[in-house]
This record gives sequence, C-alpha cells and structure tokens, in this order.
Amino acid sequence: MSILTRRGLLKSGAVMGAGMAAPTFFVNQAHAYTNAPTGGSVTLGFNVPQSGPYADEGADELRAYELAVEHLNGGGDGGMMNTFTSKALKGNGILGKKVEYVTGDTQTKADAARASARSMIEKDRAVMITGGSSSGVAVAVQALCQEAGVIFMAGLTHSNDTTGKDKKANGFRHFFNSYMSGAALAPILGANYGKDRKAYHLTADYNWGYTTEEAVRTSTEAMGWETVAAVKTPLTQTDFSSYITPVLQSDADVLVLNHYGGNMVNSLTNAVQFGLRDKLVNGKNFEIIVPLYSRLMAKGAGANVKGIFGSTNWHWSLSDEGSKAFVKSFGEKYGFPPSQAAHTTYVQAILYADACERAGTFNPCGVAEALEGFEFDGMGNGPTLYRAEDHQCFKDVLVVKGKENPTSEFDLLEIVEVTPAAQVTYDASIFGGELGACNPGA
Amino acid sequence: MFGLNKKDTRLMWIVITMVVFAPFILNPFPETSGMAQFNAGYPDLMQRFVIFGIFAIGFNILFGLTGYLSFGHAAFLGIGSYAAIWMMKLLTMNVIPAIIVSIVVAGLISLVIGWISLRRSGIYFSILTLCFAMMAYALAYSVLTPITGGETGLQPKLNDPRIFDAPLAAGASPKANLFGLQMGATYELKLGGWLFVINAGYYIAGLLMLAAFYLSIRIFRSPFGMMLRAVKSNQQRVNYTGLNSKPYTLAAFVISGMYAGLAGGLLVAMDTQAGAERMFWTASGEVVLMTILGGVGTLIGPVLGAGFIKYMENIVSKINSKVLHEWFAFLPDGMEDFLVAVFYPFVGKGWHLTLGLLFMMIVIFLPGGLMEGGQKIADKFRNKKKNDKDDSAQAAATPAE
Amino acid sequence: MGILEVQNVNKSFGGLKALQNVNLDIEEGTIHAIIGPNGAGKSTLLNCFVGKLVPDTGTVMFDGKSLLGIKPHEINQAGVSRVFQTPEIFSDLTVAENVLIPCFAKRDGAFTLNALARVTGETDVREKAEQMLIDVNMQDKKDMLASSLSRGDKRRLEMAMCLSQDPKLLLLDEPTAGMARADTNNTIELLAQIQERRHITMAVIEHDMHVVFSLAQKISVLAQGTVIAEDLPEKIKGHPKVQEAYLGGAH
Amino acid sequence: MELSEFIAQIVNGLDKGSAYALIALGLSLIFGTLGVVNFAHGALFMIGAFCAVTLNRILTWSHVVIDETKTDFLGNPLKVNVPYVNDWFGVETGAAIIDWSVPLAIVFSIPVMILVGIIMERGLIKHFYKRPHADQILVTFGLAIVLQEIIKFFYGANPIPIGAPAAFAGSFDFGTMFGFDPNTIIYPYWRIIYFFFAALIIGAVFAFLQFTTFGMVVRAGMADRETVGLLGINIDKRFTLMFGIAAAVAGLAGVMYAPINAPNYHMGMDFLVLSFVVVVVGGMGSLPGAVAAGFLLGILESFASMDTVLQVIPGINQVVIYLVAIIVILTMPRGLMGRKGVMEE
Repeated sequence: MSILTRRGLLKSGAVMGAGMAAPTFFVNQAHAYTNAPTGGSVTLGFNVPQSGPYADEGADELRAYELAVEHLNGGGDGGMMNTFTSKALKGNGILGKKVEYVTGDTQTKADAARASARSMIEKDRAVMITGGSSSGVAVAVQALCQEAGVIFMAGLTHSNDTTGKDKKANGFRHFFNSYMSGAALAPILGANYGKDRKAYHLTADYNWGYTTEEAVRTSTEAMGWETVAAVKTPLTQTDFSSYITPVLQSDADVLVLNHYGGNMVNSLTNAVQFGLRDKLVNGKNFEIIVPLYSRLMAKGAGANVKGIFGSTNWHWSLSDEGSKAFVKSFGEKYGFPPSQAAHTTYVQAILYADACERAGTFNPCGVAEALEGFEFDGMGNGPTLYRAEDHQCFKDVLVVKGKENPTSEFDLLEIVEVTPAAQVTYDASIFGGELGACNPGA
Repeated sequence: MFGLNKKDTRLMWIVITMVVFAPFILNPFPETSGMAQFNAGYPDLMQRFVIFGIFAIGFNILFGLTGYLSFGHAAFLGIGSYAAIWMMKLLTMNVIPAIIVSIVVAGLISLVIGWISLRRSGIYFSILTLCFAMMAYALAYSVLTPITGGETGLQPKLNDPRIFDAPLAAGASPKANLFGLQMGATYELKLGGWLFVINAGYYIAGLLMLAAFYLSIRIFRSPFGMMLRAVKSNQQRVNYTGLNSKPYTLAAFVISGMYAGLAGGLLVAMDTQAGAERMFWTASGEVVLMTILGGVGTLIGPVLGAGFIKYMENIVSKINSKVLHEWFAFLPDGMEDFLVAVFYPFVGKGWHLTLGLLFMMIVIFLPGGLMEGGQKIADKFRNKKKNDKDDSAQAAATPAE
Repeated sequence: MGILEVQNVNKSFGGLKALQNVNLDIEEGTIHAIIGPNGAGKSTLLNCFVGKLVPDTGTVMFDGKSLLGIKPHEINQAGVSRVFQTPEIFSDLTVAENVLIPCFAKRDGAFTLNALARVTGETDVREKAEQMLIDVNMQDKKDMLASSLSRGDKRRLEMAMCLSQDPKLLLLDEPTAGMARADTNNTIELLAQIQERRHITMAVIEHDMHVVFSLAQKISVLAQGTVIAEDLPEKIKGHPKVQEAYLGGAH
Repeated sequence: MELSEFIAQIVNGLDKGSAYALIALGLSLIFGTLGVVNFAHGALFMIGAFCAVTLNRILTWSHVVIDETKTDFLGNPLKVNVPYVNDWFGVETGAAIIDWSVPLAIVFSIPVMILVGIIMERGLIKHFYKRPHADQILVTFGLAIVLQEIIKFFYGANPIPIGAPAAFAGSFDFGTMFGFDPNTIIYPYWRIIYFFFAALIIGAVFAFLQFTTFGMVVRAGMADRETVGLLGINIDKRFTLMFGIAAAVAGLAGVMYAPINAPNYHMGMDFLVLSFVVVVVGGMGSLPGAVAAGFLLGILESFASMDTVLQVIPGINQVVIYLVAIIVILTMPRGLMGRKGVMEE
C-alpha cells in the first residue's frame, strides 16, 4: 500500500498545481506545521562550523549541544536545568519525546550553512535549527528557517543585524550584540583610562565590523573620547603591520581592534609586537581594546592579551549557581571548561525545550509565543528577558580583561565588571527591520 | 532524434531518465534503516546536483573544448545570484525574470572580463580570471555592502518593493514561485519503508539542466565546437587556417559565463539567498575540480563530478560519532569503539580529509576522471559479454566521447 | 605581373640584418623555389609573407593588396596557405575534422557562431572535405586521430588542409625535411599533381636540390639576407654567385 | 603624507614582501625545474610553521605536579604541567631552552622539510611530470587538503601562539637613527630578523644555483631538460633534491613566520592564491622575477592600506594585489621577467 502525504506550500488554483494535485485516494495527512514529530522522538539540528577557522568553536558548541541533549533526556547531572527558574522540563525529553539530533557543517559560509540546514529540515525532519559562529551564517540560516517554518536558535552571533535589520519572527538570539558591547565597555574604559582619550579604530571590513565600530565609537564619543581614525581591514588580511605602523605615527593613545577570530589574534599579536603597549602618548599609557573577546581565540594570541579590556557574553569563572552547575557538568564530561559559545548554545537548546514544554507543542508559533517576553534566571547571566519585539535576550554583559598571571591554559580572562542588563538595553526600533509573523510552515 | 546522432540520443535519454527518476534513484535505502544516512534524495541536495551540474557543464564548454582554464568562474555564479535576488526584491518573486536577468547580466560581465583576460593564454589567463573573481569577492564582501548585503548577503524582505506582485497577505512571507507554483512545493510518496520526495523546484531546475545539457551536446557537435577543439589543439594552425581564434574563445567564455549565471540564478530561485562567499576562489576551484574529477571534455563527466563533490560535502559531513556508534552498535564494545575511532577522522568534521584523499586517488588511478572509471568498468563488462553478444553493448558503454 | 611581389624588404633583429633589400616576384601558376644556405633568411622571408613578422621597410603585395600589418588569419582569408617544416595539424582531432575545419573557414570566414548547426548536417562542406581526402588518398584514415598518423601522412594531411581552402598561393617550408627518399618522391609527385590539376601558385623553401630541380619552374637564391640570383632552374645550376654562396668564397 | 609614514610603509612592504618572496621562490623553483604546478606549496609553508610548534611541544613535554594551594576550574587542586627539561637542566636553563624553541626549530625543520619534499616528489609528484597541468593541480590540491586536515586533526583549528625568544621580543626604534622623532618608525626585532633571514635564504639559493656544478646542471635542466638528460646526467635525481630544497625554503619561511602570526592549519591556503599571483606577476620560470614581484606586491599592499589612500579610493586595500597583477600581466605579456613559452599554452 502506498500513501502519498502532502507537505509543502502548494497553492491551489495554480495551473501546474492543479495538475499535480493529489488524487483523492491518497491520504492527505496535512500537518499544522513543518516536521511535526510523529514518533516517540523529536529531532533537533545542530548546525555548527566543523571545518574552516572556527572549527574549534564549532566543536565546543557541539559538545554543549550533546550535553544539553543528555540533560534533556534525563541523563547526566542535569546541569543548568536544576538552576533554571522555569521548571517545565522534566528530564524526559521534550513533551515526552526523546530528543534526537543531527549535526552539520556550516563551514562558516552562508551557502554551506543553508545547505546543511535544509538537509536537516528536508531529510532529517529537524523541527529546530541552532548553532553557528558568525553573523553572516546566522542571518542566512535565520531567513531560511523563517521560510521553511522552523525555529532558529542562533549560536554565537554578535552583529546588531541578527536581531536588528535582519530579524525574523522564527529566529531567537541569546548572545549579546555589538551595541551591548559598546554600552558595557564605555563606562569601564572611562573609569580606567580617563575621559580624554584619542581612539584609533581598526575595523574588519564587513557588517559585524561596521556595527561593532559604530557601537564602540558612539558610546566612547558620548563620554568625551575623540576618534582619530577608523581604518577598515580586509577579512582575508593575515599580517596587520601596515595598519599598525600608522597608529604609531598618529597621536592616538587607544587602539580599538574591531576584529574577531583569526583577524583578532593576528592584529592583537602584531600590535603588541610593534610595542604599542609600551608607548606613552600625550602623557598617557597607550592602550588596546578588543570589543568582543572569545576565550578560545584569546588563547591564540597567547600572552598578548594580558591587561587588555573587552567584553564577553559569559565566562566560566562566574560564580553564580547556574554557571557553576554548567561548568561542573561540562568540565566533568570533557575535562576542560566550556567557552562562551558552548554556554550560549547550551542555554539556547534548554530554552527551546522549555518553551516547547510550556507551549505544549513544537509548533513554531506556539514556541515563539512562549519565548517572547519570557523572563528567566539561573542560566548564568542573571535575570534575563527574551524581548518580544526583536527576539533578543537582555541580560548582564561581562567586561573582562586579559589576566596577568594565568594559572592554567583556560585561565586567560578575568571579569572586571558585570554590567547590569538595564545599562545595555536599547529601544527595539533603532536598528530598523521587520520581525514579520511567525511561520509554522506547512 | 532532437538533431542528435544515435549515440548522443541514447546519452540524452540516459540523462533524462536520471533526472526524472532522481528522487527514487537517490533514495535507495528505507527511511528507517541505518543506511538512510546515505540517501541523497531530498530537495536541497537534488537541486544542488543539477544546479552545479549546469555550472560544470558550462565550465566544460570553455575548459574542455578550448583548454582555457578559468580560475574565476565563480564570479559569474555570484553575479548571476545577485542579479536574480535583486529581480526578486524589485520586480517579482516569480523566478522567470530572475533567471533570465541572471543569465543576461552574467553574460555581459563575462564578455568584459573575457575580452580582457583572453589577451593572455595559459597560466596568465588563469591568474587574470582569478584576480577578477577575487576582486569581485573582496568588494562584494566589504565596500559594496549596500548592494550586496556584504557578510550577511541578501534575502527577500517583507518590505521589498516587488512591483509586479500583489501585496503579501498578513503573516505571509515572500516565496519564490513559477506563476504560483512554489519552488518548495513537495509531495511525499511513501512506499513501504521508503520515502520519496517529489519537489517542484527540483524538476524546474532539472528541466533547465536538461536544456543546458542538450545545448552542450549540440555545441560539442557543431562546427563551432569543432573550432574550439581546434583552438585547444593548435592555435597556430587555427590562425593559418584563416580563423580568428579570439572571437571563438570569447564566445565560449561568454557561453560558459551564461551557464554560470543560470546556475547562480537557479541557486537563488531554489533558495532565496545570495552571498559573497560563492565568488571566493575556492568556489572557482570547486568547479575546476568537478570538471577534472568527472572527466574534462566529456559530455556527462562534469555533471558526475559536480554530484560527487556535493554529495561528499552534504552527506559525509553529517556523519557524526553518534551515527558511527549506531552503525557499529551490533559489534562487541571494544570492536565498536575501535571501528568508530578508525572511521571518525574521515567523516563529519573530517570530511575534507576524505575529499582530499579521494581527489588524489581518482587523479592517480583514473587520469581521465570518473568517466574513465566508468569506461573501464564498462569495458570489463563488455569483454565478458562480447562472446555471446556483440556491439549492442558497445555503444552504451561509451556514452560520452 | 606576379601574384606575390616583394620589394626592397629589410628586416633586422637588433644589429643582425636578416633581410636586405629583398626583391622577389612570384608569377601566378608557377612553382617558385627559394633556396639558400642555412641562415640566409629564407624562413624570415616566409614569415613576412604570412604576417608572423613585419618587415622594417619595403612592401609585400599579394594579388594587388599589401600584406603588411595584416593578421595571419586575414592573410589566409586572402588566399595564402602555409605548410610548415614540422606539420602543424590538429593532433587531438580526427583526420576528417582536420580537413573539415579549413573547409568551414573557407566557406564561413574568420568567425561564425554556428553553435547550433551540426557538422554532420553541413552537406556541402562535408562532401568537399571527403573529396579532398580522396584526392590525397587518405579516405581510409578519416576516423583516425591525427596524432597517430605517420610523419608522411601528417604532411599529406597538412597539405590537404591547405589545399581544401583553394589557396591562390601555397607556401611550403621545407616540405620534405627529414623524410625518407621514398616519401620525398611521393611528396614531389603529389605537389606536381596538384600543380597540374589545380594550377596553384607555390613558393617552396627547400634544401634538397633533388626536390628543387624536380619541381621548380623558377628559383631564387638567398644568401646573407639578399637575393643573389633569380632565374630558371637550368641557369641557376651553373650560376657562379650561387656556387660561391654555397661553397664559400674560397675559390 | 609625511615622509616618516612613507618610509614606514616601505619597511612594512619589504617585511611582507620577504614572506611572499620566499614562498614564491620555492614555488617558482618547482615550476621551473620540474614543470609542476604545486598547489601543495602553501601546505609546506604551513608544515614549516608547525615544525616550530611541534618542537615547542616536544621541549615542553611535561609531567603533572599537583599544586594544593591553587584550584582548577572545577575547584579541584590545580594540576601544573612541569616540562621535563626543567627537571633535567634546572628551571632557568629549561625555560631558556623552551624560549629558544623557534631558532632551534630552524635546525630541526631543515632535515624534516627536505625529507617531506623528497617523499612528496618520489611518492607522488614524479608520476605527474608528463600529466596535464590540470591533473597536477588536482592531485597537489588534494594533497594540500590532506596535509592540512592531518595538522588540524592533531593541533585543532585555532591558532597556536609561539613566541620569539624574549631577547628578540621588543622593537627597535630605527627612525631615530635617521633623525626622525622617537617612536615614529619602530620595528619589531623579529620582523627585522625575518627580513634579513629571507634575504640570506634567497641569496643562498641564487648562489647555489649560480656557483655550484649542481646548480649549473639544474639551471641547464630548467632551460632544456631533454638535452641535459642526453648528456648522461641523471637530472631526475637532482630535481628530486631540488624539490627537497624548495620544500625546505617554504618550511623555513614558515618556521620563521610562526612568531609573527600564530600558526593555524589553514595558513597555507591563505597564502596559496597570493603566492601564485606573485609567481605569475614575476613571470613564469623566472626566480628573480618571483622575488621582485614578492617585494613589489608587498610594498604596494602596504601603501594601499594607508588611511589617506583609503579615503580617496575606498576598498583599494581589498583589491590592490589583484589590480596590480592584472595591470602587470596585461602590459607585460610574461609578467616582470617571465620566459617565453613557459606555461603559456
């Protein structure tokens, strides 16, 4: 016996559509939403960079996802599920269905990431896609999920665009963004380096770089800093010497490196090599700032990070109950502390599962409704709000500094300040974009 | 038939059959079995097979016939994509204008780049095309962000003008379609444990791929194609035969640029997103690899090469340690762990390693690419059969060249 | 008046004067041989006819039109074909295709985008090419790859390619170089036949005096870049200047 | 633009150019002698850098000592890794040895790289001399992927920092020597060393080709392989060694580059396209051309990255190398110093 199920988005009335319409003897088993789980399990898609420069970050995200799945299915010590303020999750999967997962490689390329996500949706019937380590990928996959009618829980993506001009109703971001980095950093920089500084920006020449530069500029200029120059550097640049030497000759006394990943490692290393940090300008010590820190990447810069300020979403040395529970559970399983990428992806997986439980369905519209305006705590960043207007989480932001005397290879950053959420909150409309309506697909 | 000789007609029918029945051929394993991991019959990958097939067929018209190795063909793919997405944003989500404009724009740009690059030959030509493509990539990723979307690329937005389309219903999002038939429209056919997916977008792309393939056979068999092969064989003699090689190579360059534009437009039609990465040199390198892997200068080789690489990228990269453990679960624990440890470096995040190894093996052992491999197998098969049955197998065994 | 008129052609490479005041007049319908010792400038002169080199001064007129500054393919379109010292053929193509290409070039000109036509559908061109192969006695080899031919056959094929364009002037650069005696005689016979049947003007550069004196109706002798003698074959034989050029000034 | 800025960018260009020139030199050597398009050349550069990393790992081979006074991230007593060299030679000498791991790696890498080169040539490349360039590209590209994936498997995807010896860590204010204000033209010691090291290697390679019989044979072989073969000289053996030398040049470039930018597994691919552009701009088959083009592109790239230039032509820093390459190839048919007929068909 054969059953023809109808899925997809065929509109009746179309000439070709009419020709292809299902004969009546086939069962037309239309679901309310894309990939509604039918059996005893539900499949999630973990789409992370496994090749390319962010492969290690992707590997850490994958570890966190595996840990989250273990906890959701009732294994392990439960991690942050124990400290999470919502108690909807029972350790029996999601809505009683065992959590299964598939993995894919984004290659940190929008095309590859979408191909991988589509295969998860079309072939593996994933009901939610999560992961990623760059904003280009996040925006591309988010748009795809909106179209396909599944939920997208963004991984590491820091550009304002993800929940700004490119926001989508089916997409959610826990990670912080450029604006928040700027807002959190400025007061600390003012307190440590004074309000009369001349800043020189080196900016990665693509969207994330632009938004980060703008955020840091706006917030530092607001407190009295002057921006001497802002030079854009190609993404593919490996040696930054020709961008560093002009800094020496300018009268700037602060260098802001709006770089991430390999760019950040190299530009910071080069800046320190050229003795910028030993320099005295206008009677002040020359300082370097890295707006977005990642511990995994900071490791690549070695001793060069010492004493350099930046911001981060989360760090394993936080001492709240949630963070401690997560570090313990992750560290005992893998032998080293989790990165911020691992943290945000773990939290995203748990938040999604919790929203399903509270909504009582996997339907993206139900899940989105449960997440919108959701307030929670116990996930490592203090009280947090998933804002309904742009699907962005608002929580405390960490300002960190490269540690002078690290005790181990993981102990690279120390927390200088936990900037309260209120200080980094902004109006949802400032970045434009349209959220649209949630799309349940089928 | 179709103005093709007997051998080519047979090849055409084979390709038509493959395209039409791909959803079945590519899903040989029941949905619930462990081997389902190797099924490739889902819309996205099938679409990519035919789209990159088109790209490689077009590339082969240039490289296979004239011998000019362009290392920047991805630029035309990317330019086609941008043209298509802008048509969707400005005019209509109907794919027809998007596809037509992507071919035209890619054709115009390739005319300019080809006209300049073809002033040099050999590796100098390759590097010229590479430089143009890298410039296109670098600019699209950075200073051209207002036009290209830069890092995040372009997708249709709710508030795009789309002057020919009726306003969207509340809550609806713009979707690529052909006179109302959406590219994502899909029927699922369940037969026992098997699940087959019949996707509208795939068949539209497949139809265009068949047209592109047919056109390429006609070009191969035309006087024009013969002249191109003459250029590859002996440019000096071409000139002393009264032929001007430059317009021939330029025409081939533009035709293959238009194929690339079509592929780019189709990528957008099937998956409404355009980004700069598809112009990076690795993307240009990929189509070179597809063509060489499949068999340079053969008709169907590049399509096979495209399928091979896309299969590796999308299927092998998704095999993770959990899947490996499931496969070997029937073995005793020690054996299971051992086998997982052996296979693990080659799958999932290690898929590049497998790809690299296979590149090397194919080029070492099958100098003519996959086509030669197929031919060798066919030869063996034929030798066995020859005793009782003669030449009927012979024609089928050497389908391409 | 000759079909090819060369007047006062000079060409130097750096300090070396390869051609000095060369004058040459090739009459229509004849076989004209150009001989001379090594380094006399024969090949340089030939290259000036086909557009590969441009003389520093002087004129090269073909059929009343100047050939200077014209691209090789245009010269060919005007009716000049060339056979090379080592056969220049399309080795990766079949024998039949090798002959089809010049036939198409003759009919369609320097460039035609006939991408949708079929080679097999162009009956007129195909018949002409087939006839050409019969003429040179190679019809049984038409499906072979040109690279797999013997050297003599390659030469034959190259001539067929040139002849299929019905050239007004055929330039032959040492057509029998490196050939065995039998092959050489075949070539002589072939050229004589062509001349007889088609009355094509030929200019032959040749070392082999046997070939020269069997074929040529007129001979020009080139030495150190200048024409030292131009006359009928029988007169060239005893020409003192020619003997001097070949044997050196010792006696 | 001030003079000091101008000079600083020239110095930057020479510094960048020395890396480009070294890689391009090896690539051109392989082109010229063996006629092989080696897409794995970037991988050799990368392996060189990882020679430094590996030696550093060997030198810091450690045993674990529990430090009860400190705790690790889980709150357990901290495990401290103590390198064996510290036990064997005392803490100070041990630290000094580890500190000098990059210079030591130079010695370590030469035999390793020559061996890698010879194995590559004998095991793989030699079977491709007579194959089309497209096949050579495919097989060496495959090899490059395999090599970098192997490195990724063992060392991960992130960059691994490895410092220059502390003695060379600072920077040198040579602007003052020429009467500029202090702190305007300063340059890190290690980069200055890199420049002179590159000059030394380039000089050595040229001297070797110019003044030794071996080099003469190789040069003759580059010009006309068949004739040299007919003279009864075993040119193949020499070419194998030449491949080893080219690999060593790439490897040394990599070792010395490690302290400048932390090595990662894809650094070879990052340099691959650039090094081909350099070689082609220099002209196929010309070693001096490759070196000259390396420095030329390095200097132009440096100038294009200046703010004053970028204000006038936005984005020029993204494309300058490619733009210059296009102009050179179009105006000079065979690049700066290319030989006729090499890789033109």
